[in-house]
Amino acid sequence: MGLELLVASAIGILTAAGMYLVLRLRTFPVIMGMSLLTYAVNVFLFASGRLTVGAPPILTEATRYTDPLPQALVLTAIVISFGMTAVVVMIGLGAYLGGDDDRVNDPAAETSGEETS
Amino acid sequence: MTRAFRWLFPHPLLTVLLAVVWILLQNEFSAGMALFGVILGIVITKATAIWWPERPGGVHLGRLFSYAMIVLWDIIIANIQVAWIVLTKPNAALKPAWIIIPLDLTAPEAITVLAGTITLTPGTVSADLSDEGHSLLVHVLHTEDPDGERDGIKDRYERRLKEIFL
Amino acid sequence: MSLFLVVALPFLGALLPGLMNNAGRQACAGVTFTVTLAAFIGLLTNLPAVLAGEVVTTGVNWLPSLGMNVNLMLDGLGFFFALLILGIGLLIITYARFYLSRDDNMGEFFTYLLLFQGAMVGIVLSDNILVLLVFWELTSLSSFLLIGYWKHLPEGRQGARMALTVTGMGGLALIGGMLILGNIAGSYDLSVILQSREVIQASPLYLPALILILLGCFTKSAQFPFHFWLPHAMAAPTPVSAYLHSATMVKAGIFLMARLWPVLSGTPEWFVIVTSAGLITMVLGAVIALFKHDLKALLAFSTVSHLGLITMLLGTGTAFGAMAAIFHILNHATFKAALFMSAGIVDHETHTRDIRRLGGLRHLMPITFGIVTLAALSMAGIPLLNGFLSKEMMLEEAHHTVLFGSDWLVPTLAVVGSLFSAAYCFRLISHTFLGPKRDDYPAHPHDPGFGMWGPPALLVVLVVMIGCAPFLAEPFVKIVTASLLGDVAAVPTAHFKIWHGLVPALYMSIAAVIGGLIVLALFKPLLKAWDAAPRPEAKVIFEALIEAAAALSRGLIHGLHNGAFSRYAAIAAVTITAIGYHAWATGTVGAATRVSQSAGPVEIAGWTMLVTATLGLVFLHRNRLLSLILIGIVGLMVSVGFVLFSAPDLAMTQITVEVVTIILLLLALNFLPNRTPVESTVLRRMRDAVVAIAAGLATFAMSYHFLLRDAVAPSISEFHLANSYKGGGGTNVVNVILVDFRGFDTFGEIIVLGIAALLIYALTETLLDGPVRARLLNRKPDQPRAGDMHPMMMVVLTRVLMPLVMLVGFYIFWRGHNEPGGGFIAGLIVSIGVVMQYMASGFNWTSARLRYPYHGVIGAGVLIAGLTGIGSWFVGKPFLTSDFTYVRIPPFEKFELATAALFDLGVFLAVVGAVMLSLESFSRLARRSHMTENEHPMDIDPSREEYDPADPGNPKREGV
Amino acid sequence: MSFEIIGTYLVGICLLIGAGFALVGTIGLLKFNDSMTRLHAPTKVGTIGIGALLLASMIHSYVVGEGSLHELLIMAFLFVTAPISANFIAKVNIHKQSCDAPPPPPRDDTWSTLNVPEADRELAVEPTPQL
Amino acid sequence: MMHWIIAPVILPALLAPFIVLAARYHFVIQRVFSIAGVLSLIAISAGLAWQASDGTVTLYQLSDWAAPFGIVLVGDRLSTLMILLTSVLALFVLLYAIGSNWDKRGWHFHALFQFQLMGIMGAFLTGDLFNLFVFFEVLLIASYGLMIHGGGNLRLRAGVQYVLFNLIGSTLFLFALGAIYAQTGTLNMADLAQRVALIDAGDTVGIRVAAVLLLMVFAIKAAVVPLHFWLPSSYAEAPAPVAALFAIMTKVGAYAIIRVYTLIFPPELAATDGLHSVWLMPAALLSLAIGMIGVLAAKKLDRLVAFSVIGSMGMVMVAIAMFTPAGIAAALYYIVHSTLAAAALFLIADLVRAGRPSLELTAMPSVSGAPLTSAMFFLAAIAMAGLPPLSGFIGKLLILDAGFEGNMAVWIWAVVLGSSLISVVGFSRAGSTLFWKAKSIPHGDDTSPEPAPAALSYVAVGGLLTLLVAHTVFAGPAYSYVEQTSAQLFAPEPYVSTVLDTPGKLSKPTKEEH
Amino acid sequence: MNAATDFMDIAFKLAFIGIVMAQIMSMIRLVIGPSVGDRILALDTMVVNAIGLVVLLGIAQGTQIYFEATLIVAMLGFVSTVAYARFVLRGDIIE
Ligand code: NA
Ligand code: NA
Repeated sequence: MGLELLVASAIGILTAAGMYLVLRLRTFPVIMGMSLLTYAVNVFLFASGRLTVGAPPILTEATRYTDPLPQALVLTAIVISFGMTAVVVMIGLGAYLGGDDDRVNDPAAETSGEETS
Repeated sequence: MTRAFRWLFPHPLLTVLLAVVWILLQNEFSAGMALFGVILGIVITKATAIWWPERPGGVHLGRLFSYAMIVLWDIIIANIQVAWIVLTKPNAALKPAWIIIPLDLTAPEAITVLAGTITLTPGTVSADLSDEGHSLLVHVLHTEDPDGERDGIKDRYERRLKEIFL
Repeated sequence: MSLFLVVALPFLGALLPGLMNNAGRQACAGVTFTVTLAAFIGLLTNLPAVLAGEVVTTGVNWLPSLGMNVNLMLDGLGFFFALLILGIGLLIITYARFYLSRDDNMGEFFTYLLLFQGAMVGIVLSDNILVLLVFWELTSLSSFLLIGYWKHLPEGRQGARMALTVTGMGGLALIGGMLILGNIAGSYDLSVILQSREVIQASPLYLPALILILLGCFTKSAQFPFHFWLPHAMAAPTPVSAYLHSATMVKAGIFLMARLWPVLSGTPEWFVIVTSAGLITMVLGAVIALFKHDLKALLAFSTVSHLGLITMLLGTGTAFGAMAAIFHILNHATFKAALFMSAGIVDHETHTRDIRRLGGLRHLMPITFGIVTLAALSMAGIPLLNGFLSKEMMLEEAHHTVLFGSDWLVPTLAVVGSLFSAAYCFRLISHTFLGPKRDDYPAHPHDPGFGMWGPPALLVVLVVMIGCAPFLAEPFVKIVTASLLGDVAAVPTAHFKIWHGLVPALYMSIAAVIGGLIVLALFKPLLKAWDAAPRPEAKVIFEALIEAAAALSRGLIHGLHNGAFSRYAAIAAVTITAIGYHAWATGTVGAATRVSQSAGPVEIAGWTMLVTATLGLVFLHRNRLLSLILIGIVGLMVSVGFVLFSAPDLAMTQITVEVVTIILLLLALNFLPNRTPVESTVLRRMRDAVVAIAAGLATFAMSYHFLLRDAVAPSISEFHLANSYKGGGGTNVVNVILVDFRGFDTFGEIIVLGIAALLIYALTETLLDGPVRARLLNRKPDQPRAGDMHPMMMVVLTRVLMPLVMLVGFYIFWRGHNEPGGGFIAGLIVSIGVVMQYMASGFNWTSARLRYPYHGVIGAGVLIAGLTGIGSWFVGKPFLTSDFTYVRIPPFEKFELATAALFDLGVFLAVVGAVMLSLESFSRLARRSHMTENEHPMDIDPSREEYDPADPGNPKREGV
Repeated sequence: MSFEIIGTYLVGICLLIGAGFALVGTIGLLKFNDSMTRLHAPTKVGTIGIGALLLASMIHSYVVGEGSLHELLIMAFLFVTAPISANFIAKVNIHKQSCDAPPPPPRDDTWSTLNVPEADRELAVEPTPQL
Repeated sequence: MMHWIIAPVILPALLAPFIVLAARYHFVIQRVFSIAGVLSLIAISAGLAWQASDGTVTLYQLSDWAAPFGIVLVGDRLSTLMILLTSVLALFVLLYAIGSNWDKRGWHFHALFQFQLMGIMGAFLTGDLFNLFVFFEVLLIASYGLMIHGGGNLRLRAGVQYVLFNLIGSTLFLFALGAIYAQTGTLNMADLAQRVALIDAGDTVGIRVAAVLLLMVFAIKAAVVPLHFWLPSSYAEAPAPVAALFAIMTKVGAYAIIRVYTLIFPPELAATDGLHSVWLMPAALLSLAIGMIGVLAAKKLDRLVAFSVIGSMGMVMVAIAMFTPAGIAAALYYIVHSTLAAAALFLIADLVRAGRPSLELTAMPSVSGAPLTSAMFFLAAIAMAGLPPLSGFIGKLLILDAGFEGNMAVWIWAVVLGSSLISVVGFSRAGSTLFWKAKSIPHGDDTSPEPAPAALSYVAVGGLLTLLVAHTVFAGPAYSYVEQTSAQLFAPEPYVSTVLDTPGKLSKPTKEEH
Repeated sequence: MNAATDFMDIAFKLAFIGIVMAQIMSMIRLVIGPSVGDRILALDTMVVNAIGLVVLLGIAQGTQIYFEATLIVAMLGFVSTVAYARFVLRGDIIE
């Protein structure tokens, strides 16, 4: 079994699991799903520099280093998605507190199709 | 002079600890580094002292050291014992028990050290404090004699701690 | 006067009445009249040139790249129509001044009217068909406003919308047709297009163009089957009906057919479509008109019928037909405008337009009676009135026209049309004015003032004049006809005469008039039969169609956008996966260029745990706390993976972010239900699983593909590795990329964090100001809480640990440029240190002692980072250019001073501020009403008893 | 035997001890049938296990020649925090009643964890669905 | 060193924290600084656009590193046009927000507004694909804050969906970026243009998938059906000035598509042949149709406007999907138009709301200020529906004319014209119900007369409408500008050489050897 | 020296396997629970074992580069354990 296969399948499984949870009906599992998707994409972005064991990009006398650029990109992506997660948690919480219901579906759009004709 | 010292070192031991940790973090010793560590120790201690308002009583360092050695030894022995229990004793033969340690200690620091010691040593976990802090609830993994356990703890650790935290 | 001015005057003038509304009705009407008169005179100044057969042109570029330029031209045809528009306009304005009541907003009315007038003049003077389209649609819009002028009347609103819809649809078709036409001819200028008859008629696009253009013309001119909107437009005030819906706007379609006659006519398609549409419209309109009881409706359908007549004449494609059409346009405009105004007078005086409630008015309104009689008889085709002349020419033309291989079809239908035309004219006269005087009129009628009857009377004078002395009109009509025909045909030599001898047209005419009288005599039984006969009501059908369209669209849109995020997301996922698969399936797959590295037990075990936790999360996600624990493991394993694959910075970032995220989620979960209920069906879950697995397979395939192949060229990061130390002063290349090579990304990133915190703060404030506040204050925990809010051991440990964490944070920051670490991780670590303190002694106790203005920390962070970047401007370098140096201050070792560190400090501060502000916000939400701040850092402290026996903050009291 | 060889053997032994203890601790976690007894195994045995691994790392660093002591920090950290973690988990077990109820304390009213706020007592006290 | 080109990013980026720091509790100061900032942005953007108007490509190497190793900002005709449009829009939106006091209904409006501008400006100016992602995130997170500004449950509900959908979009963006980096080893757009051309015809799946994923990221931003579902509720529920500002956000997606698919994956590139050409035009036509059908279907004015935004984006995408110089030029003309028109409509919807309990399209008693509001609605609706004489009509003509040649001509014409009709019906029904039918409803006794909206609000809307008129009257110069812009996009060599051949820190002016 | 190295290699592999097995067993306890305390305990154990794993990796690669990561994991593992426990005990973790 190859490392590449492990990493690729991990990305696939994280994506599938994340996607499944994103399709749930409550905010909380959807946010969990988004987190899994974030992991998946971060690992994918990281893997775009290919996989290198034991060659961190800290300059020493070593001759071989892994690709540092995707690491920097993933770092940025992690930070950004942290901010995004915090925000969506807060907005979801606000919506829950206002309506006592943490459904992710939008009642406004639903009623505009039914009630007000 | 004392006031100046107190102002600069609200918790002198903490400052020392921080300086030591700084040196360990650097993984190399040099006078400049040590000085920088002390400076950091002072600054950080000052900055966080607001959350440690009481100035605890003195600590008998020598006794603390010997206490630490005892505990370390107990930890090693305890681990082997527990490992033995884990590997050999069937669940049915296990005799866990709650024991209660009435506390003579009153300083939070001392109680905490006692509770920590209990948890790190033979087959005991300190689980809770009574609602006014006069007793410590301890869970024993396996014992035939709960009262003996209790007296052992009080004698081996609490007695020593009373001498350390002045 | 320049043609520009003629067109522009009404538009410019349109502002005046609206603005002068407060100056009084007289002023409004006066200024409108003046503007129109000025344009009219301006037009007349061009009369000599037109009479000389010249084409007056002018132009200015508007959108030359498209060929859309404001090119205007004035020839006979344009002059003729412009004359009608402005001339009748003057009469209508006069009439409207007296017609409108005091409640009506006259400024608004005249503004719309002038807008319309300008648009109409624009249509007939346009040399550019795109500009013509602009004016064309403007007439639809202004007509919409005028029909809906009486906003409180539902008929007005519906009529306006119907007119706009139908003519708007035609206008859109016309756009298509015109664009095709222009593309065939290679120019949108009429002067060019009119020269391109052969090219156009030979083009395969001729037929689509023709159909689209005719759609525009037919809808505008109310030709069958688009005739139905016109009667409903009669909800407009009568001056509007008279002006737009009889004299001018409806003639726009006719005008365009006439305008394009040289290039479009003469083909079988043109002939069949136009002639038959005209014929049907003529007959149908006449028949319906007969049975209308509303005066204006009767006149409206008669208009429809006469427009059909004109259309039919244009459709025959002969020069004589065209001349007859022009002549009839002139005549129709005169008698029909007169009739409309008269109908308005009747309505105005009797307060009804229902013929059944009228009769005998000749005694009370003799002047009106005279006007109506002359105009109606002209319309009926009675000799010595102008209607007779053009109708004779029509019958003559019909006599020669062979449609669908039949030489009797057109003549017969023409006679039938004329017959019904005569009948409704006679009915109009007799049922309204003749017969005994009644005593049940809604109001007491009498002739109005001159202001109202003067304009129709003037028109009737024309009716009679032309009718008696046709030679007066003949030269003018011929000039117009000549310009209509262009180079395609010569103007017929026939002279306009009252008496042509005993030609077939005369017999047909006589038959029509006699037949008309007979029909009138048989009106009662005919009406009974008509009322009994089932017939589609166009308005009902139209409304139903529109309602159906609206309902259908509602069904589609609301069905599609039902607010279900899960569906939206599923659609997006399926779309993305499918399109990605399509891209994959249509590409080529090359051989792998990299050798797969073998995985050891550690990797396999790590993978197993990651997968177990992930799948566990899916299957156990309803337990929310457990799912948080599981996601913690996923994060942990990903971090370990980063360590394994040589990314210590990433591992540290991942794990710290992970913990802070979990803390935030725990804070939120405190308010949320602890379990997710089972809501979706098994089938749905299966569907979701299929979507999810497809997405997972796609990302797997893509990842695996790339992992085994090299990039097309060496990565740019080789440069980063080579120059990180030399140019960036750091050996941690990732950190140098973050703060130097790609520092701009990081600048954006900390702003994202800062915004996140501001947003969270703002939302918290908003929630606490709103209705949620009371609920939050009285919130009950969903489960019993344990005692001991601030456990002693935790507090004691924190006192030692928190400073240590701070130290570690500083260390991570300090080393970040050369070793794993950096401002971001350090910021998170310091935040976590503070969080430890919060968890130990509570938020309030902690922040009461030291409350950092976290807003300020964020702001300072961003500002420091930004100003560090700007600093490089002062040495003439771009934003964020870094510099570094090594200094030595005894007794310290040599150390590096880098601007990048300053930038990193900004990052650090922004992170700390953002995390802390967010936590603070959550904590504020969690405050309940009965909570008071704890005085002591720990709840239980036996040592307190010793020095403070009467402790007010007795720790036994919970909730303190 | 040179320092390197002794060191290398020491490293190996420490590795075995460390991993062994860590493993045993986890076996206990899996094996014991009561929440409180489970708590004993990993909090102590696991800690000493990782401690041995850190020791191995330290010795190894000296064997390799770039000696390092900072593993001590991690060790100290683990030893200081483990009791608090265990204490919290024990509190959770007591609060969630997933172990035998402890006997009452002799000098005080109750254990601090069981000192449930008055307002919460009326909340459903029946066993909440197990997490 | 000319630093002006970074000013549109840095100015709001520093102004916002300044407002947070110094003026958190002082509304007047916030407003003054906000307005001053936007005015400066207009001036700077205008200057940059002027500079770019002769075809000059301005390069700014951040941190002094040369492309492709560092991040660069690039000012060409297209990017400067977009930032000018953004800053002008921002001014009127800001005026409205102040006039209507919307900025006082929650916290941090002005700071978020400035951050939003920073994100948009950066997205337009950057020459680096990952940096584009970062700016997307900046503009998105600021937009989340603005969208839920003022709170309210419906708004928060819509906000949750808006954020979540965009999170999916951001995830997709990262997948695309990973794929692109994995395939090419670079992130700079100009460098990508060169490297993509090197890809072997025998191994194209990687770049094809990357190109398509990227396209879909932008399609989400541009609200292309069926990736548009995030838009209706969020734009309808957003505060009016925010929704108005969002009119430019969908254009960011359109801009990115234009940029990336003319520069990196141009239509003639063999490796990515047959991708968007298969489905982008149908999707665009579908968007146009769905949007305009939504206008007819809407039961609330705000949703009507939101759907009209989808429709107008469909129009833009139809023009873009042609990928011809004429098509892109038409798209750019239409982008300016539809940004202004959509913004005006959202603000007008708020003017309507000012006197009514809700924006339901049912008759309610008419309110003070209604005649002026209705006149403005009429104009804006004309513009949006593409009726003469306003720029919507000209844009429509341009698009139809540009679409005359292609093999989709019949479809384009049919859908463009058909959807116009539907929107005319929709707008006229809505307008006549809101403004005309209202006259037939008597005022209830209990309803106290609401105060008319502030004059400043009308000034803001009037300003936007005036700009629409100007865009119409000066269609000739405007179109010739976008025509040249389009020409510049289809001849990207100067762009590429400016970006890649300019030396930076530690790099010589050598061309990348591949 | 060879014998010593061989011994160390074997010990090293055994250590890896031991830690990995420990992780897997903790994972099992985490999934089966049954009480929330067990799960938190399992997570805490996993974090501690992960530290061991990273230490092993550091030895294997002969680098000190993972020290900071290890330190942080140790610190954060504690914080998250306390956070989970506080959540179960009190709901609000920073009240
Ligand atoms: Na113990
Ligand atoms: Na909860």
